[in-house]
Amino acid sequence: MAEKKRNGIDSYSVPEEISIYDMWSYNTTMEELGDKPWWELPERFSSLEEVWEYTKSKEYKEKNLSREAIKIDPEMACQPLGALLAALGIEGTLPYCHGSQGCASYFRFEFTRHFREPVMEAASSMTEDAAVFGGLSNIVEGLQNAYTLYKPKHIAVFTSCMAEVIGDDLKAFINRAKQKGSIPEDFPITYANTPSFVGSHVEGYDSMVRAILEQLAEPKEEKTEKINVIPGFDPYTANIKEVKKLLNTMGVDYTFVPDWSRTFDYPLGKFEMYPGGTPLEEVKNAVNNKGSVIIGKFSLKKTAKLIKNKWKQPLQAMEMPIGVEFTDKFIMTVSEMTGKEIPPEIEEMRGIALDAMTDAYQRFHGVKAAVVGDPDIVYGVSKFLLEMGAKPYYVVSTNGTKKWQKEMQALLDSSEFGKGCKAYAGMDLWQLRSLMYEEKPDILIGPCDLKYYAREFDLPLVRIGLPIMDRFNLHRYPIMGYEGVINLVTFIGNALLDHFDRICPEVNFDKLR
Amino acid sequence: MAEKKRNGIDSYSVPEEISIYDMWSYNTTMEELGDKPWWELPERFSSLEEVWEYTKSKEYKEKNLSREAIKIDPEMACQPLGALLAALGIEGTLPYCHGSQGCASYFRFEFTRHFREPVMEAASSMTEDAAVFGGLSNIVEGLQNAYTLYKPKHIAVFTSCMAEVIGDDLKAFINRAKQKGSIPEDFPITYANTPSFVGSHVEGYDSMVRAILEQLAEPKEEKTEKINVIPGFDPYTANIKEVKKLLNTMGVDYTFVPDWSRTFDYPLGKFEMYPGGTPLEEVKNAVNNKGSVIIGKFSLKKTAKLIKNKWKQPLQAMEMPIGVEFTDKFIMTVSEMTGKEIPPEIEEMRGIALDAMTDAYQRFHGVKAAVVGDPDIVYGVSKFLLEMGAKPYYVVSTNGTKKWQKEMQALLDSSEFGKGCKAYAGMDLWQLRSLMYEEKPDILIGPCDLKYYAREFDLPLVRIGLPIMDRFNLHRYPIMGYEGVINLVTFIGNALLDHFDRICPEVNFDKLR
Amino acid sequence: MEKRQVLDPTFAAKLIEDTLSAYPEKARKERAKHLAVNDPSGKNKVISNVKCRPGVISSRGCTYAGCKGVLVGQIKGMIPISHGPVGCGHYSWSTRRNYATGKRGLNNFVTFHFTTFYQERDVVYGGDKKLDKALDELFEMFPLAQGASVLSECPVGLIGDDIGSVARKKEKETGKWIVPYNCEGFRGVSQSLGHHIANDMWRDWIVERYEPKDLDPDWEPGPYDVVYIGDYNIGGDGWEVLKIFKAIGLRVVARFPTDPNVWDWPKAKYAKLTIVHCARSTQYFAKSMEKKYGIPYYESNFIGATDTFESLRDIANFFDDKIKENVEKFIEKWTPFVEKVKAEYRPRLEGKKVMLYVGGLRPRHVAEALEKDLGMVVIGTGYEFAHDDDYEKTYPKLGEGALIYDDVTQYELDRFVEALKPDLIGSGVKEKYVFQKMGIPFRQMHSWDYSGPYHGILGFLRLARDMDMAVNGAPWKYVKAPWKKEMEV
Amino acid sequence: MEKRQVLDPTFAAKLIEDTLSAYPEKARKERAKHLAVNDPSGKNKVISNVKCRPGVISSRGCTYAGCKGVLVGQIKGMIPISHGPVGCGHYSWSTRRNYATGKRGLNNFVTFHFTTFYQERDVVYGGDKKLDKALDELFEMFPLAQGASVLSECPVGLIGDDIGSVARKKEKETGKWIVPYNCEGFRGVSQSLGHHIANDMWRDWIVERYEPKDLDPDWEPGPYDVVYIGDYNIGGDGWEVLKIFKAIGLRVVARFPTDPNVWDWPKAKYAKLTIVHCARSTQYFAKSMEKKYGIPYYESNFIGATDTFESLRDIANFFDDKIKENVEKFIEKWTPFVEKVKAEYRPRLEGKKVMLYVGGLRPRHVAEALEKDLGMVVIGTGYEFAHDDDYEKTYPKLGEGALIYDDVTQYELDRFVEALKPDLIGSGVKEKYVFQKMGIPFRQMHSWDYSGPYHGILGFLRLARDMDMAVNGAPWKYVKAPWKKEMEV
Repeated sequence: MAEKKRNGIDSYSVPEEISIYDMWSYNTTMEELGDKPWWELPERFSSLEEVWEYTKSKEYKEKNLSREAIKIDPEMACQPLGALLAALGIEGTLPYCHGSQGCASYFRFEFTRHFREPVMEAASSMTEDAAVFGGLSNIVEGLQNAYTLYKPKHIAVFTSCMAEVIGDDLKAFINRAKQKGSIPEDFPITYANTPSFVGSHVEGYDSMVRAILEQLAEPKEEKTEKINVIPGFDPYTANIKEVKKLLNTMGVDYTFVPDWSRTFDYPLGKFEMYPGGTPLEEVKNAVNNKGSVIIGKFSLKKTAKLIKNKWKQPLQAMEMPIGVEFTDKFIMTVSEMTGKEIPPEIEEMRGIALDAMTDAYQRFHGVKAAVVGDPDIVYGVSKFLLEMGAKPYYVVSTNGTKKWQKEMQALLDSSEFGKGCKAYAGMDLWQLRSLMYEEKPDILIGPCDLKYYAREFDLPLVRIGLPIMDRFNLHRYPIMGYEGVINLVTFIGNALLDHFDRICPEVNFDKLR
Repeated sequence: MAEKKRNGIDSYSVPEEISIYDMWSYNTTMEELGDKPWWELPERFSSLEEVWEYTKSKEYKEKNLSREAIKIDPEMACQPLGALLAALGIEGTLPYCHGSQGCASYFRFEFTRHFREPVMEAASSMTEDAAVFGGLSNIVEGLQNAYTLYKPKHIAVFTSCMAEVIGDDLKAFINRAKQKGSIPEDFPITYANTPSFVGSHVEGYDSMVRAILEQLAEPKEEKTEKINVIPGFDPYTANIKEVKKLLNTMGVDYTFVPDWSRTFDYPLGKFEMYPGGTPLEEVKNAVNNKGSVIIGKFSLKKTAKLIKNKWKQPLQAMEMPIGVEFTDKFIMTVSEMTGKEIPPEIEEMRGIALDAMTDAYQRFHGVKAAVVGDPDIVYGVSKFLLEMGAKPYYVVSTNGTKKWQKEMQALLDSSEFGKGCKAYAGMDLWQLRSLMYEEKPDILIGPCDLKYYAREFDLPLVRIGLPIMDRFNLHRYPIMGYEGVINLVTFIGNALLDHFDRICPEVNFDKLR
Repeated sequence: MEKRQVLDPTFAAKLIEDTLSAYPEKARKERAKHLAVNDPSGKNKVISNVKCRPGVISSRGCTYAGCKGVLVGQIKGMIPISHGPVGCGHYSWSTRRNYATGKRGLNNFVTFHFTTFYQERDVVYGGDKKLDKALDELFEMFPLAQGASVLSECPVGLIGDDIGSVARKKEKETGKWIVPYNCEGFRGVSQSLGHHIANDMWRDWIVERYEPKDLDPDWEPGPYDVVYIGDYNIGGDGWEVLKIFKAIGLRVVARFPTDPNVWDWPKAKYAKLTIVHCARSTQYFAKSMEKKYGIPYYESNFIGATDTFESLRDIANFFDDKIKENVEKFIEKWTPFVEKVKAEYRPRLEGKKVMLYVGGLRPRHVAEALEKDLGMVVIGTGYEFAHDDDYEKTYPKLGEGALIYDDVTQYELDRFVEALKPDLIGSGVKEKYVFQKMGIPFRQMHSWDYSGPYHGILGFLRLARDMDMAVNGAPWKYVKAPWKKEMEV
Repeated sequence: MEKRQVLDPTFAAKLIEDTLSAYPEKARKERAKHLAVNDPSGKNKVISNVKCRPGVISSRGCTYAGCKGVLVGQIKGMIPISHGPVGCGHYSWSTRRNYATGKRGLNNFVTFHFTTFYQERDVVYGGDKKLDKALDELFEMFPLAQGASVLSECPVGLIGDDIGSVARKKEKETGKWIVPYNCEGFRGVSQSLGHHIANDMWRDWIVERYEPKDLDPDWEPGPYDVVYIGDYNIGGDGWEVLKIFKAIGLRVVARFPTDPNVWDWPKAKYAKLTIVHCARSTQYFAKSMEKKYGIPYYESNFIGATDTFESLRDIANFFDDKIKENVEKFIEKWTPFVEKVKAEYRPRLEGKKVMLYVGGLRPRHVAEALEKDLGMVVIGTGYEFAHDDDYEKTYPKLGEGALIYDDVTQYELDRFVEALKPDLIGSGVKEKYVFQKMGIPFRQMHSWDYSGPYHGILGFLRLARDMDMAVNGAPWKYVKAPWKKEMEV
């Protein structure tokens, strides 16, 4: 009674006499084409199956977990990518990567695939001569070309490996470019050092945010009544919109910086070179605001230091407002810092989120999840799971630090539902695979790279984080705030149901769930 | 290399020594329990396979499509259900079903399962004595009890079969109840006849909307500057919020009636007997507004007549604003009727929707869909599909009329992508099954009842319409307006990708889609 | 059970009185008879199985719902036709999680919606001819069907159609089994009459008319043959019980509505014992068998470990030592498992207050499981459609002072819950979101809230887990906004 | 091809001039050399394969990208190690849809991301030891691997690590093949050098060092042996071509990077013909084979039906009559299909203006298919990383007046598109959303926009369908709000 498989998505609107040809006919086996795979040659392994089983073994797992020199499917990118995101969150800003030929293209790829939006970034395009003579001439001409052609209001410069290895002095080089008349003396250029062999995109983001805030700051005597809200590295546009909605509902006066909510989500019809970002005037004035809230405490350590130690501003560096409790905390923090009361509209939103949670929690209860991604995001998503009675069984952050691992583990241990759950800093996905063969989770949550493992283990995958290159629009749905709670309930809850409907026996294929 | 199947969703947070028991162990075959299925008895069919194949044949299809006396899996409910929805969209209103014992429970079931929210409805609970003596005494006591206990501001009475068959006179009965002092003379009670053996929930909705508007109307000499916006039968709360968002963005003064957006979506924390609805004062005044827009032209024929012929109001009865063109039409209609200009914010929303459409349309192009549901909803969803280059190949509305079929077919024929697509009024799902065995679609779109067919054909199902009893929160995501366009792109596009990722060979399991 | 007070009777009586005060005079008097403060000796009785007061918001369904939705719609191999307008069949389409094996559309019709789709002309001119034709069309579509069940909706009875004679005519023409049920919703006062009608029709139209050998020439009765009825197989409940019967050496020769193999039912009259789970819906049949064939029946309870073991011992007493030994062995084998489950969950549930309001057996069956096995305290219970005998069985099982409410109205239940603030409510889906809105954990106890099986020993683990999940569910502690806490305590 | 004008050359020249006027002096002079108005006789040449101007926003990638991303990362059975910091391997992780059979993690490592994960200490103290250890760990994890490819990122070369000697040492220790590629991103001016490095290393470290009999004792050369290179198997392109070769009687004894079976490569030196698809990335290898072993090579084009047929006839000319006959039979068999595809799509695409900007062969290969088979008009084309020879091959294939742009900057391409308003742009994903924002249909022509195969005869249908889908795609007509239409025309 089985149906012949069809590649549904690829059905054609072509005349029938054409469409009868099987367009996926390359499924022809290589053997039919006369290939003989080498592993079938006599002196090689006789059985693929045997090796495959070995890779699932405990012995293999131990070797896998003790690897030191190679990472296999680590889930993290490098510093300049984060710097690029920060730069794209500022009005009229042209990001500028000072480093080798090619790096900039990689960063543009990543975001353009994730957001399906244009990503603009200039580069020094250094080649072998720069390795010998340094990148000064590249930056001098590069800034002039970029400034002249693309008419930015601000250029944010960051580095990739080469500039760091050869020791280019950014500050001096930029001054030199100004002296040489490449760009006007008073044109704002900010810069940050973001070598790829230190930290990850999260640290690069932090460095660039700090650089922008610090280098553009125009301190005045008087403080404003505004607060700064500074997000951690966050590959969503809707999260920013959601947090701003909460702030607006509270009637708070704020500077949200950086803000890429329109950069990666603006209307079709006209290409805009600089579609979004926090107004430069606000950025310059951030130093004069009466306090700052950082949402993403693992992402913004250097920025926090600037605000606290140098600006001496009251600062709350908190978790990303993912899940109900961290959102509550955000609301109360803002309320306390601004003196604004929490209005009934906020309670209404919160109550609806709770309604969605209680409607669905029985499907989450006891479900074991593997959660993978950036330290702040997995921290928030795991908190949400605990609030639903699910178990963030493997919390994996390749770019998580030891400190993160400790705090993450403490969060897991603080809930009865966290029993048996563990945080893994620095782990890669191939190591997670070994853990999963020991104890299989029920669902995977994280970037699209996990799809290979979802397929291998026949598990549902809920895509959260960066990158998501194989699904549409997900950055347009917030995972933060009360709206984010509803979305997480929907996406994770319905993924569990989809999966269960698929694997359950026919007798259990219920119309009610 | 296959993995043992697990029922993931049902993993337990129980100690290991307990959890090792297989909780789905009833999968024990009946044969193990000593059963012998009758169809294996010697004198019966020897082969199930043979009969199953027969049900897929052309011969079977012809018999199936010519059925006259029985419907098999029709996708529609009955009139009073629609009346209940209308009533629940009015402030302080207690819906009251005059009919047999039990009907009211069924209607409450339907909505409470679909929305996962409380549904309040009183009933006459007529039994055999009423069959003999009529339902007068039931309604006299019923209205008194309901009024006294539940303190409504308005009661909306509608009928189910029994009252209609025995010929109860609603108007006279209600007057009688008032005369007897069951309820105050000036207490507003509206009523509509909604027999289940005529039309469907859509017609019942229309009748009750008309009754409420007509019977509560307090006409004045002067017209206001407001317009009425009247939705068709629509099992979403978010659609109303989205349409209101558009109206608010345009700065339009309007009465949205009926409005169940809060009825089925209010905060946890306190049970509210009357959580939502259009304010009664506004309902009474609807007659005095300067015009009306009906969004759901197949749902509101009687209401349209009231407004046009009796109220003599300017009326635009249009399609539900699903997809970009019908949303544009709604915006322009409202703009024209109110004289309000279309602000740039609307264009921004529209442009973002277009952006989402163009990002994803190549996955929709040529995809054949079976679309099932209420006439207005499938009309709008099919339009959206055409706008994406997909083919609404089977558009099935069991409760569609011949007129609907004609208009639906005309819509399909108006697009080059509609080639080969067909509208089917009155068709049931078992008939659709025969069509699908002749030409298999790529995706199913409609209520959760379709899941049986999605499983049989191994097709993705995107749940749209009523009922959806097996997934969370879907009524909280609009399918109307520009936001609705984005959601439809997300839900349908990602369902296609999920399915393709599942059925594609490993070589084609791409990280980029 | 020892005497124990779960609520102060004076307080409880006052609560009932206060609640009733909101009613108009007539309804107050009537409703007062349905509410009582429990005295385990059964001194305070409620009346039951009478008409709802109109206008009060009752949870009850109708005779059609009891007949089609609960019993007849589940028969495997018989096509259940909702005869009348489209609505009733729509609302009862696959909304009960009564599991059955077989292939949908081939030999299993349980998850379908078949309707003769009455239109105005059918109401005016009668629908018998349409039914006649519908049966032809159905058997053409589903040649493997054993037959069809015709379930009348309101108009059919009101206009005087005669489905019985259509059934007889078509049986002759087609050779199929066709059973007519005059279960119109306006008959009776609740689902209950629907059960009775189904029981009677099964006896008269199936069990009495056919012999086992007609269908299964090799079949012979045996010494350990039992019939198992009144288990709806929600989430697979009945299969759990069938496995246990097999383990203790009994042969189940017929059963309903657990995955009900209609072709086996004629064997029922040769069984040694009828085991009834839900007496309310199926004891009519059991009593018929007793009366006519002298087959004793036993009312079991497989919800909860204690009652499961007790039921098994009771059943064994109808048989010889072999079965008794098997039962003891079974209990010995599973006792450690039960103790483990209790050790895990009882501490998390001990003393938690529960209110129940369900159908025809669970208000007492579940109550016992929760109290005996899990240490919870049932402070209120009531039935949608019980009769006096159900309440008589209930009083002694509950603690003193517990509220008893028959056919409770939405208004009453709200007031009781507000006053008593239970830790858990077990009722139906129509109640679920009302009480969840109040922030009170809830389980649907008709449908096991999309979970189950709860029956038997493995089901007990699931039951315990689910009660814990409800009462100690993660999101409940967030119901109140933290900034509101001080203000509203 | 006959002479035809696709743009007015004076207009085109003016457009280039206007565009250049926005640049500072130095950049203007340099960029002017990269832009030309096509004269099919090749009179107006552009320069190419030189450094990007800094600051201009180029689409180019780097040597590592060309070496690892385009060629080496695709080798089946060889573990591709991104040697250096984590980023480069991350960005090039499975982002090319180069298909290969086999099982992920067992004998296929194409969809992995392997990195030696340089940290600051590695930059300071050198990373050779880490690489040594990484190889041990990898072969422990993946015992079936044939070997590993070591792909250097910038810091490796800058700090003077010697991956060649590590490779040699580990080959001896492990018996695996280990090929070191010094493909640091700062070397060269684009992806192009990466291709060259890969070609040379494959020749020197694999083809020259091993004999076919080492791996396949039974293997013997044959009269119809060919090597097929430079087909990236995007969406399965290469498999389409392999099927055609099989159909016409050729035996493909080695291939890359179509599902590249590295263990077959040593056979390349015994082949009768090297068939090159992308000459830009793999002609180095073909030329080596010609020079050292006298094996001729042929530059084919399997994009579009006309060129596919032409390529097959050309290839047949290297062989005997048997192959020639086979080719004619093949063409005869498939011509009706091709005509059907053209009949369906050509009328929908005829005369539509196209601008291309892709990598190293498609700006001309695709242009031909679109023009010859589908009647479209290419009004501009350019390469990211071509050399002079590529442009020489391009000029005669394009119409007069078409814009030629080498390493075009984002600024230039925007201006050209704004001025020319093409019906379709074919370029990369970084360009896609820029032009879609403008409301212009777009196809990614590196990756076939998640579609493919486009090669060969069946691929031609897909190509035609996709171009139609793009140009005549449903949503494009809604780009402008209807209430804006009158105002902005």
